[in-house]
Amino acid sequence: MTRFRVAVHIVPRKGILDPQGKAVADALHALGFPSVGDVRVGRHLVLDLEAADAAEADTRVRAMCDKLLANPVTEDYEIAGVTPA
Amino acid sequence: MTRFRVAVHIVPRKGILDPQGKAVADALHALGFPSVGDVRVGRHLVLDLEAADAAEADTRVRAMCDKLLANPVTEDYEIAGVTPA
Amino acid sequence: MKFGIVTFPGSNCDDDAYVAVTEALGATGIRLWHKDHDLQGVDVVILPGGFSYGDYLRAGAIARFSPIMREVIAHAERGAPVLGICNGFQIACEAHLLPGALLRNASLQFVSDMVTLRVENATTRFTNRYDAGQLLRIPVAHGDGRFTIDAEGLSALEDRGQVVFRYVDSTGATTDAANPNASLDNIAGIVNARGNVLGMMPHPERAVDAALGSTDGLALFESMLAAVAA
Amino acid sequence: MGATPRAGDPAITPELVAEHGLTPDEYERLVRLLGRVPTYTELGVVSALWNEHCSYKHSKPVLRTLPTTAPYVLQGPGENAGVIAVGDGLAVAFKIESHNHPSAVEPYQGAATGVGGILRDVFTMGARPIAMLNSLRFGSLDSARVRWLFAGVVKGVGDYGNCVGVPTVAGEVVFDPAYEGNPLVNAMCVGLMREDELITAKAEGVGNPIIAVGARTGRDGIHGASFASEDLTEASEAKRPRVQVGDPFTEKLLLEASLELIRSGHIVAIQDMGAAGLTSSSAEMAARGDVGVTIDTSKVPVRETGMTPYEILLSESQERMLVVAHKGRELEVKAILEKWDLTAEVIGEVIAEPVYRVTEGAHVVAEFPGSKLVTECPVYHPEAREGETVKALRARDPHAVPPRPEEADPLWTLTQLLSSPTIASKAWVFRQYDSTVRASTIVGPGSADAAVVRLPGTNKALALKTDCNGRYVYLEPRTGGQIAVAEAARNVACTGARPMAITNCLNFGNPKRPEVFHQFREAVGGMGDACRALGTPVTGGNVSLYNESPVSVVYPTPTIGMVGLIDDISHVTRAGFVNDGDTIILLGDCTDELGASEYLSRIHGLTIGAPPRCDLDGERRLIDLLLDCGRAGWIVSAHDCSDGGFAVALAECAMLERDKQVGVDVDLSDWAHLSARALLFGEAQGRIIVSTTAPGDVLAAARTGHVPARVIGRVGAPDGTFRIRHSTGVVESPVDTLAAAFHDAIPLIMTQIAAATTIESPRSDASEE
Ligand SMILES: Nc1ncnc2c1ncn2[C@@H]1O[C@H](COP(=O)(O)OP(=O)(O)O)[C@@H](O)[C@H]1O
Ligand SMILES: [Mg+2]
Repeated sequence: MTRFRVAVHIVPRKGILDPQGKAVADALHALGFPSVGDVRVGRHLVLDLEAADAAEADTRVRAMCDKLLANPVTEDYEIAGVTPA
Repeated sequence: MTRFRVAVHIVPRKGILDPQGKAVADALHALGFPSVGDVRVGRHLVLDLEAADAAEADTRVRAMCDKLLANPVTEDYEIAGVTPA
Repeated sequence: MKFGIVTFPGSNCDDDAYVAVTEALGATGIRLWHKDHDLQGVDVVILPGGFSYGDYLRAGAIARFSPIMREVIAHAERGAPVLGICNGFQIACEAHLLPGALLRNASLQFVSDMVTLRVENATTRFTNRYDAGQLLRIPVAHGDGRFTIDAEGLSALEDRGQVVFRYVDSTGATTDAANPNASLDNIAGIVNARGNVLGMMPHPERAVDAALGSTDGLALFESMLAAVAA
Repeated sequence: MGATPRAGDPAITPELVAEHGLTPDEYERLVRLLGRVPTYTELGVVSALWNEHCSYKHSKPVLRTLPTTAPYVLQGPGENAGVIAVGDGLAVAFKIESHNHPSAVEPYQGAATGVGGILRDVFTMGARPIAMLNSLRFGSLDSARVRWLFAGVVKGVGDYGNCVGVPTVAGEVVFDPAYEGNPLVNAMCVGLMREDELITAKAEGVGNPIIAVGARTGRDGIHGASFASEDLTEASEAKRPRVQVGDPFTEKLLLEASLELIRSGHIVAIQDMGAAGLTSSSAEMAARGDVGVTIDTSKVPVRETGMTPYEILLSESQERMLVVAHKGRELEVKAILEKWDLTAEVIGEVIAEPVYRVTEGAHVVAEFPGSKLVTECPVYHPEAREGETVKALRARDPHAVPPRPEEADPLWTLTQLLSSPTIASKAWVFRQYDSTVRASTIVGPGSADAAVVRLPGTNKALALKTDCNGRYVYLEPRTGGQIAVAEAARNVACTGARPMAITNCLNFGNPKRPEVFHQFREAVGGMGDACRALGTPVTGGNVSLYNESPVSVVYPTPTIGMVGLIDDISHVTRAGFVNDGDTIILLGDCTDELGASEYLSRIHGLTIGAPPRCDLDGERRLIDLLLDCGRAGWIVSAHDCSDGGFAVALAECAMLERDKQVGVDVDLSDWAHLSARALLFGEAQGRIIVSTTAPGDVLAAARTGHVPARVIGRVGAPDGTFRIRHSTGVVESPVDTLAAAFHDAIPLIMTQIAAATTIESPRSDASEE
């Protein structure tokens, strides 16, 4: 068993209004960054867990996303990285 | 000028209490993932912007983080990726 | 008739619901603890407002896995009534007792206010003491109340009369200004297809006493009594 | 024996001593107390206990002058919160506290943890929190940084209280350049219990275990208390990591667990680990009980590895409690905490030997003789001398200020005042606060002069309000201190409540400056005068000094938190006019006073003149009269005249609640001897605008009660017009227009930058400045 660090991105599903992203974009414009277009704000989770190998760590975290971490009605997730901790 | 997509991770600084991470870790344990250790919950931002090249896009987004996106008292940030949009 | 009120860690409207049921309505209230597995024979389950598990991750996401929720889901599957108020509505959505989801208010601000609701369906077991189209004054207090659902889901809700309450202005019109969280189509409360689970963001338990400014929530509880009696 | 250094402890040098905020004299005192050089751990302990925030070393002698007793005061100053009896076997615990410095560097967490701390102060008395208030001061909203602070503080206050489930029902927000670099964030909590549930934080019983309860200890906020006792400078920005993060969810669990513990009978005492954490909580509990204690830091549940005793003792991690249990009940205590998913670990013991001892395992790292470590602290009597600048400002004659050309139309002036952020509706603020949870809020924010919260199971209610006009205190501290109490009393009386008692938060600058200490001494003296005259003892409070920054020194701001009692909720009165045709009566009199007014500040940018006079006997008679008339059922509405004077107060009566506007028609020509601007915008004290259905009865009662009273007009006017006639003209406007000025002002300012302030955690210099 090895300890892995797995990073997950959970983002609002396309088509779902993202007021936080819009607020950030507006604020950036106001601060003098006019070239910023779309901004999306999601969650970045970093989990520390034990698994036999990276593939198993990935599978485990997918199960956690399906069960708890992401809401399938409004969010998509992706595993952004699996590294030995 | 090219459009770039820049991804940023903003995470609670080490040592700073992350009540959300703790709640998620506890929930995962209760859900049958006992091997999960530490969980940190941060934000994942994806920004769309114009810049001469990838290096400039990176510099710009760092400036945005310093000025607005990350809270230097409680958070660290990293640029997770710069890709042509 | 016995109302069971669940206390999750972080529930903070459980006392209010208990008082509404026992004192204003005069019914029996039973406190249910999230770690228990027994509904103690209650007829109605109330999932109260609050911030279960701090609303961390997503409002209601963690509470949905509390031990008691297995029993609550079974209770709902038997067709017995479940009322989710505010955080309870969020928990009910996360537990798939109701369709859709509740997202952060579009203003990104918590909103505490007295709102006007229009009763869209007065035939449910939660609303039979109201008239269709009746306007109610009931407080809201939430940060994540923006109901959302995909187009298909929305038309299903509409077709089956599952939208029970909408936010309206004092003339009864569904305006943006009257919508405290930018909820889809001003939706404030819905029932499931079978009609035995109601979720609503406003707090009827805070509107059962004239001294506090409104008694418009009382009929919701009375409707449940009437439905059982019928 | 005595303590010995740990491996790795830094050597005790004069620099290290200075870094710990101890003067050479104080260090000498410490060496004498110990009879040797302190260990690093001891230096840390003492620096925490002897700084102003914990020791009150500059303020104590002045505070002793305040009246603190009444037959119904069950607990005066000295405990975590004051407690008064309200009849029916019920008691009310309440306290106000500042979190100014943390909020200046991290407004969201600073304000949130301030709310958390004051909640704990109340529930450690055995009371269930039933209401929160907040008193906030910021610089001008023209500054982006101020808007960022304002938005962050409000969100922090709201998120914490909302999550715990305690309604935030009242407060005040003031904007003035004086608070530019140093905002004030004061939070007040009010709790309810049965008298027999009262518990104090006094360690007792040799052999009783000391238990750490709640969240684990991390390296948060080490030296936060000394931080609160420094001026804000560039250097303090660098110390930012001291700011703690709050977890209201854990607080809610801790609240329930603590109340269950207290009611279980298993514990002797309980105290929150607030400023200076474990150190001050344990030392204070020992001092109150006059017993010795020993604590083993290696037993404290920690969140991080490798924490030293120094760090563990000084950590200000939030949501923690220290409990003294009855010996042999440790398991019962743990079981209650476990039920609420919290930890409890025995970390020490009450001992017979009169020492305060800290060990790390077997190694003694700190040991102080005697049980009164906290009271051994030095006491100072700083010099007090009024500043020349203030004297000169006060001496200036406001009547000599030439009016601006626009003032030819007093409606322009009125509109300016109604849209002044200090006067304008604070709905932008309190809409973010859950004010109705617990289903007991009879009057929430924004519709009366104070909030009214029912006492369940009775026909009674509490009326609650915070008040202070810092500009008055600045220009004349004694009068300003009196007015702060008098206005708070008037405000609760306007809802139908008898003023009972106050808590106070004394926000001042650096006491070592004679002009600041003068303000402090005089303002507290004025507070005391008013409390004696109005029969409202002081049951507790908080002192926050060093509220200065390179940009500004705050106005001296002794915030008053007033608790009033309403015997019968059928007498609750709001501020807004209700029925067309009701008679409007002015209780009290208009004067030509214009000094220190919001008018001078907003219209002319001036802080000059003397504040209005305060006649405390007159205030007492006014309150008595109002309460008598209210009980008789004659009063339909009551609103006191404060910031902005008569015209503003009358406009508020007409449109305080946007959806309940009424016209008014008022005639002030009886006061022809006064200039129009003093009459309309002067802030003479002791005035209440009431509407009534029984004007004859009210006037007769006023005569008997020796209160000036005059019928000035009537509620309702054609087409919802607002009209004030006076001897030289008329102020006339559709009420709607005034309502827009009042209700839209803050939302308009804040939406310009809504985007910049509503994302989760923008940084402090997220501004073009
Ligand atoms: N920070 C705040 N939190 C909650 N309520 C507030 C706050 N600031 C102002 N309010 C409410 O707005 C109303 C007006 O407040 P204020 O202008 O201080 O009244 P007054 O001038 O009568 O003393 C009151 O109901 C008050 O409780
Ligand atoms: Mg005011």
